[in-house]
Amino acid sequence: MEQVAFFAGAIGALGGAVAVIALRNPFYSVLALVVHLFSLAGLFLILHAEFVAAAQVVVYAGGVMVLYVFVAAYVGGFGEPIWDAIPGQRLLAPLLAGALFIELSIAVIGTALTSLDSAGPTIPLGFGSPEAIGELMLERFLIPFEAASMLLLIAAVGAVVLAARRPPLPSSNNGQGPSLEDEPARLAPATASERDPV
Amino acid sequence: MLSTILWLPLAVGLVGFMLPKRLVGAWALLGSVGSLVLAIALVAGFDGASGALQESVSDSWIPDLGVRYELGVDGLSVFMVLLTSILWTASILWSAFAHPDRARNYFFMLAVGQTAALGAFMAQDLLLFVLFFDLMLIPFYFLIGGWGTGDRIRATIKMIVFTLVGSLLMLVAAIATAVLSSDAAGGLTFSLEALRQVPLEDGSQYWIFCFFALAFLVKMPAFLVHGWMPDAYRAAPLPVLVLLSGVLSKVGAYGFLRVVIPLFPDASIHFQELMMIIAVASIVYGSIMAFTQTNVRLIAGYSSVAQLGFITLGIFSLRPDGGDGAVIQMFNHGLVVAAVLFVIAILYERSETEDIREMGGLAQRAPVLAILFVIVTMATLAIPGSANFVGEFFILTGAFESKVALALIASVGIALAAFYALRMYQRTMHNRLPAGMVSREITLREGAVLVPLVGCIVALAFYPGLITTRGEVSVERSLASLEEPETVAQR
Amino acid sequence: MSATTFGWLILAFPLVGAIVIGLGFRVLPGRSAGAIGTASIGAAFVCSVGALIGLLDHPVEERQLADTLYDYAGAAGIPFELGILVDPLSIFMALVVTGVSTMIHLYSFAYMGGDAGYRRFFAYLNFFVFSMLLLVLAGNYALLIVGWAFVGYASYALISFWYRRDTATRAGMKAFVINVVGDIGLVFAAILLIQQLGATEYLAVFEAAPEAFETNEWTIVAICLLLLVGAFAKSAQIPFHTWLPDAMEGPTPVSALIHAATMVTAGVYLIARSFPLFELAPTAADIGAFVGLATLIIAATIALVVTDLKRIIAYSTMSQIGYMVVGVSIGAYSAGLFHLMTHAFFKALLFMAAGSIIAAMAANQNIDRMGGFRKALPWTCGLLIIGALALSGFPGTSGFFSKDEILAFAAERGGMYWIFAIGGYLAAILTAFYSFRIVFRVVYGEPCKEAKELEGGHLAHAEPENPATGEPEDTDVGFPGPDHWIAERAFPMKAAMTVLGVGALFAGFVQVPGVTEVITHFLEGTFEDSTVENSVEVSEKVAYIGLLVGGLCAFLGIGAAFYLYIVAPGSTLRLRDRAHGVHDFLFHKWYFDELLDALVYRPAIALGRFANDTVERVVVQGIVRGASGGVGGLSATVRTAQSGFVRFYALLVVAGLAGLGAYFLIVSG
Amino acid sequence: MDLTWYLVLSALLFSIGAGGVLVRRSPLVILLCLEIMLNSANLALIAFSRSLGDADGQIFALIVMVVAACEVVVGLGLIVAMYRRRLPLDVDESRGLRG
Repeated sequence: MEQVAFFAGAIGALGGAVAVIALRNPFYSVLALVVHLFSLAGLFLILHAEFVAAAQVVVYAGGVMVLYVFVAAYVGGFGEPIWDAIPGQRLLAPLLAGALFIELSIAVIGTALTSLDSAGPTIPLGFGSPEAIGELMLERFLIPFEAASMLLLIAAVGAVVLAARRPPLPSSNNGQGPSLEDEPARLAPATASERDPV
Repeated sequence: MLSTILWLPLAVGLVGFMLPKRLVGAWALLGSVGSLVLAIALVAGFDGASGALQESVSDSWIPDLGVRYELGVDGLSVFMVLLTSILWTASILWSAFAHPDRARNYFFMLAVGQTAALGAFMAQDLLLFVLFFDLMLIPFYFLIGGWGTGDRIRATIKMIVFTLVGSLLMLVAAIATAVLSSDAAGGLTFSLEALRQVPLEDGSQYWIFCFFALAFLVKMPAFLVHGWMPDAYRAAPLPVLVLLSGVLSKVGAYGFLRVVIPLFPDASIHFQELMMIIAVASIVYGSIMAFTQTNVRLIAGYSSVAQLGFITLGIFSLRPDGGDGAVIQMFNHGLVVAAVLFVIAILYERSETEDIREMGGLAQRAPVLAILFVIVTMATLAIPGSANFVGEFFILTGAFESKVALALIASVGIALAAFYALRMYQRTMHNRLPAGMVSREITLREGAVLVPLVGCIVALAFYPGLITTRGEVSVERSLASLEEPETVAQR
Repeated sequence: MSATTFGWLILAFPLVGAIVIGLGFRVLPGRSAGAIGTASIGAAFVCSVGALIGLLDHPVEERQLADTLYDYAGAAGIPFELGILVDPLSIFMALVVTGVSTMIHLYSFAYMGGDAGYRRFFAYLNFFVFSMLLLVLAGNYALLIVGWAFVGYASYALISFWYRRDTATRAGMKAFVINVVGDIGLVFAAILLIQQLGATEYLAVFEAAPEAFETNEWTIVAICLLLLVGAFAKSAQIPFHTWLPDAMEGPTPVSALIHAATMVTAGVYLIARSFPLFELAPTAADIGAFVGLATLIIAATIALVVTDLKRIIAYSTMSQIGYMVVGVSIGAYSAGLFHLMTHAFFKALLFMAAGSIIAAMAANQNIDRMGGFRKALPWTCGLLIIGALALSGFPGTSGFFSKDEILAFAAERGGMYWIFAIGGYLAAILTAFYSFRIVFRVVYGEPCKEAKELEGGHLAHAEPENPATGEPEDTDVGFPGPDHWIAERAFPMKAAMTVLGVGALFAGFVQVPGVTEVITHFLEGTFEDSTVENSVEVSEKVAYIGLLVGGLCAFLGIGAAFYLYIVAPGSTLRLRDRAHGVHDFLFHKWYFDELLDALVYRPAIALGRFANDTVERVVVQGIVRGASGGVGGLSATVRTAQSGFVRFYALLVVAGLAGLGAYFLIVSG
Repeated sequence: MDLTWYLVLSALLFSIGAGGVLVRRSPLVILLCLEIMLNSANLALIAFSRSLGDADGQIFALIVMVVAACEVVVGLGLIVAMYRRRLPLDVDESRGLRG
């Protein structure tokens, strides 16, 4: 039973992931990612991580993905040209990704992990339940928890600042080293000699 | 105590970011006066009879690499700390009156520079020294590039390229020193005291010496690697130039005494003649150049090359008298060149030019300025009776005893110094007032900077023994490792 | 109070005077600066007398009292103390310096009255006296150098006193730089002493020297030659003499004080002070004596043709110092110092008289334009003649006794030293001639325009201009003031000149051969250990023959001048035309200026130009270009990796990760 | 189920995500690929948490999710800003870092 569930989840996650990078329309990619996330949530459930699975569904598939969908719809599709601007990228990218996978697999299969109990220990009742997680978060990991919430807040403000409608800035401040304070008046266009002194 | 002096400027600089622009200057001044007071207290509490490190601080910093946060002062560095504090106070005072734009950044950069310079003088760990030595570069890059005049970008690039090449070589050399001696020292350590107990093989000493020497000679700057100096001197804002010339150049000379001679005694002996020849070449060349320049900044710049040549000469006489002379001369030259540069700033405000051919006659309505300037001039040319003379006398004695001919050639520098220093004074203050120039008496704010500096020069002239007696023991300690190589060879 | 306390007080008064005037230059009213200056030097003179009395209390062999205020900078085996030595020699010098200085201050009190820089003048002048006293009272060579350099600075400041005159500032600079060369000589002498003996203190050095050095060993000769370099630079001996005539750009009291009576005799003092060293190095002493002889003859010949009143006296000063240098170099220490004293009196007097005459000429200094002042300036002319008589060595005057004592000593020492006696007497004829050239040209003859005006009661007034170049000037600070003062109308000047006139006439009688020996006797406290001076006993016979010859020389010179300028006026012009080669040679001062210019200044400038144009531009900037080119090339290589494609960067990251993973797998596997 | 399975799956997902980042040019899809990589890490974390019987790993995963959310928010904000300024939505076109 558990194995069936695992393979179903694994196939879903893998299929979703492959679809994300294979589909040409970003909108479909987003939808594929949703599939991927749901499958992962299933895997989490198998691993007795109920709360994380729920958060995965609610936060990711429910919240974040909606954002993605909106943005994808807002900016629209983008015809990616088939040819690649960077020579060798098309060839090297899968190669390197494959190499990474093989290395990680060798590491996982071939080495120290064999010493671990492969099925895992018996776990207490309520492992991974919201209660257990909440207790951990509010006691042992209080500071990381608060830090994470702070980070979220900052990110939210940052996103608002980034995406807010503003008159366009002067197009370039290309690296006049010593001007540190944001005083646009002083940022005269860099001359050739300043940019390329040596 | 040392940690407070070291980090106070940086803390003040950081707090300065939160203050309104109007107040930043006053705040920075307050901070620098604070560190000056601490530095004076440090000197007052200094035990002159002991050559050992005092006020030592030693904490673990990066234990895996054997890097420790080790600070300490001895007779070599305590007056350098004082000099740094004095000149930074003067420079900040001058700047505070001038209200630079982007004031918060400006004073922050000055503060970083002060911490870095103090750190370089206090560090007793090789890597810490290298770190502070390189950190000094950063604020000055921004200060010259951001607040300089004329072709400042070119000047900063030149300076950075030169000093960075030197610094990187020094970093390599420092790491090599620690790694090569880790076996003998029983583990990786950068502590200067530990490293000097285990001298390296001759071969390694030689190339490491060359790397360090190059870094220090560039910083000073010495003849043949002074190419960055003219541009930087022309471009730097004067309060910054005061620090560049008054303090930063000394770090190079100080490095020889603190790092090179104790750690690489065999190489120091091996390259002694070469270094002394470079020093004498700097003296003669700097003097001759100063004597032909017409830009006052360059006269000051080349005279610094010559003066630093004297200091190098004293150090590489590898004798206590020469080394002691170098110690006092470092302090003297810092004070004097700062005063000269402030005078140049004052002259510029009156004549709008830096060319001595276009100046003249300023003494007519400015007798007080003339008096101050003449004192500074006499100190520059090391008139007997000034502390500078004591320094040169000690240096020449040391040089004379180790290499007579070089000492005699070096004396040409003294005669030329009399000529170029006096020429600068005379061409600016004496003769007729050219049309369009105003002879105006020194103002209160100019006086507030210049008078204390001149006061220091005069006070020191009355009792140079203050420095010579305290420097003596530490110099001897620094030179002590020169006698050890034989025992090592036997081992 | 002990003699050393007085010694410190001698130093303190002028220093305090200089500081008070210097700091109070804005608030001191009227001529109070002059009064303070004069009073402080007067007080120093009183202290000198006090020290003298204190010293005379001690027995002769205990008259060398050293005292240290504090350790100035001694460290690392180099002794450097703030110590004085009070002994007969230093007190003798202090008496001469303070005595003459007091008179000159008094003179300046009136003479400089019209100058806008009055207070500055007295501050400098007091500082000079302080420095000079430091020089003579210093107890070791290190402090001697300090005093030595301070007088050099004071001399510079006073030569350039009218600092808006470029001729004056240039002359000041020349004087200073040449004196720095002398300082360097002294510095190396001190360094050698430290190296050889580990001491700079006079008494210690003199005690250790005879044991440390063989006679004429190269080190002691080198030390003495280096000392001589310092002495020659300060005392304007060949070849370091060219600054002295130019130094006449300074105000006349400065010429009187520094460039006649005190500072330029410092070299003589130095040789006398270092006599134990010179006696160990007879070669160096002989070199000194020959240079002195050369200077005394060459300067006297130049003085024959120069037309600037002050420069004639300046060359005469060089010449007279030549006598002193000869004296102290051949061992006639007390004779040399005796001449130093009498010379201080009559030369200061001559300068003061010249100053008065120049004032009457409305700042013109050319003797070709002067003449017939005897009615207009009776007092000045009388004193000028007294000074000239003393300078000529006219029998009975002070110069007569002092100069002949040196030459008699040379004759008595015999052998090679005869040359000095013969040369000295020959130069004495020239001296008498040029002294009376001044007298006959200025005092007698047809009264010039200014003299006539003055006889009518009106002091000449001219538009202010630079006497050397004729450039127009104003009378503000930095140029001479509008008013001029002559001795006849200013009591302080008259008083000062009279006192010195009395000295010039009668000071010789303190030391008359066979009658009195005041100076020699007093200086015995210093020179008792001298092997040379004590070995030569000038017999009365030689002394009197010497006096006779000296008197004859004076008459001869004065007679020649009388004939050429009074009996047959105009004959000098014919003489000049007939021997114009000689005249040109002398008029160009033996081309010493040109020689120094070609040997030192031009090569230095050429070297500077070479350094600036070639070394700096090619070599140094080449290194700059090389370094920046190297860094630039390196960065260009690295830069190609910076394509700007973010995905490429990501590729590199992944590649790095894969590589790192592979490495760890290989290492662990 | 053996822990190894989960880890291999995680590795595979990570590689797919990394390959996507390298290949795709739309910033939006690149962000999606980053999500895949982060989630693969989460999977590994939770698998370890299960196998060790320690819930700390789950907390890690939660924090990772928070960070991922932040990253998404900022990343999307950037995309919107780029779109507003009519900049091409193609990472290859933004080459300001070129040396």
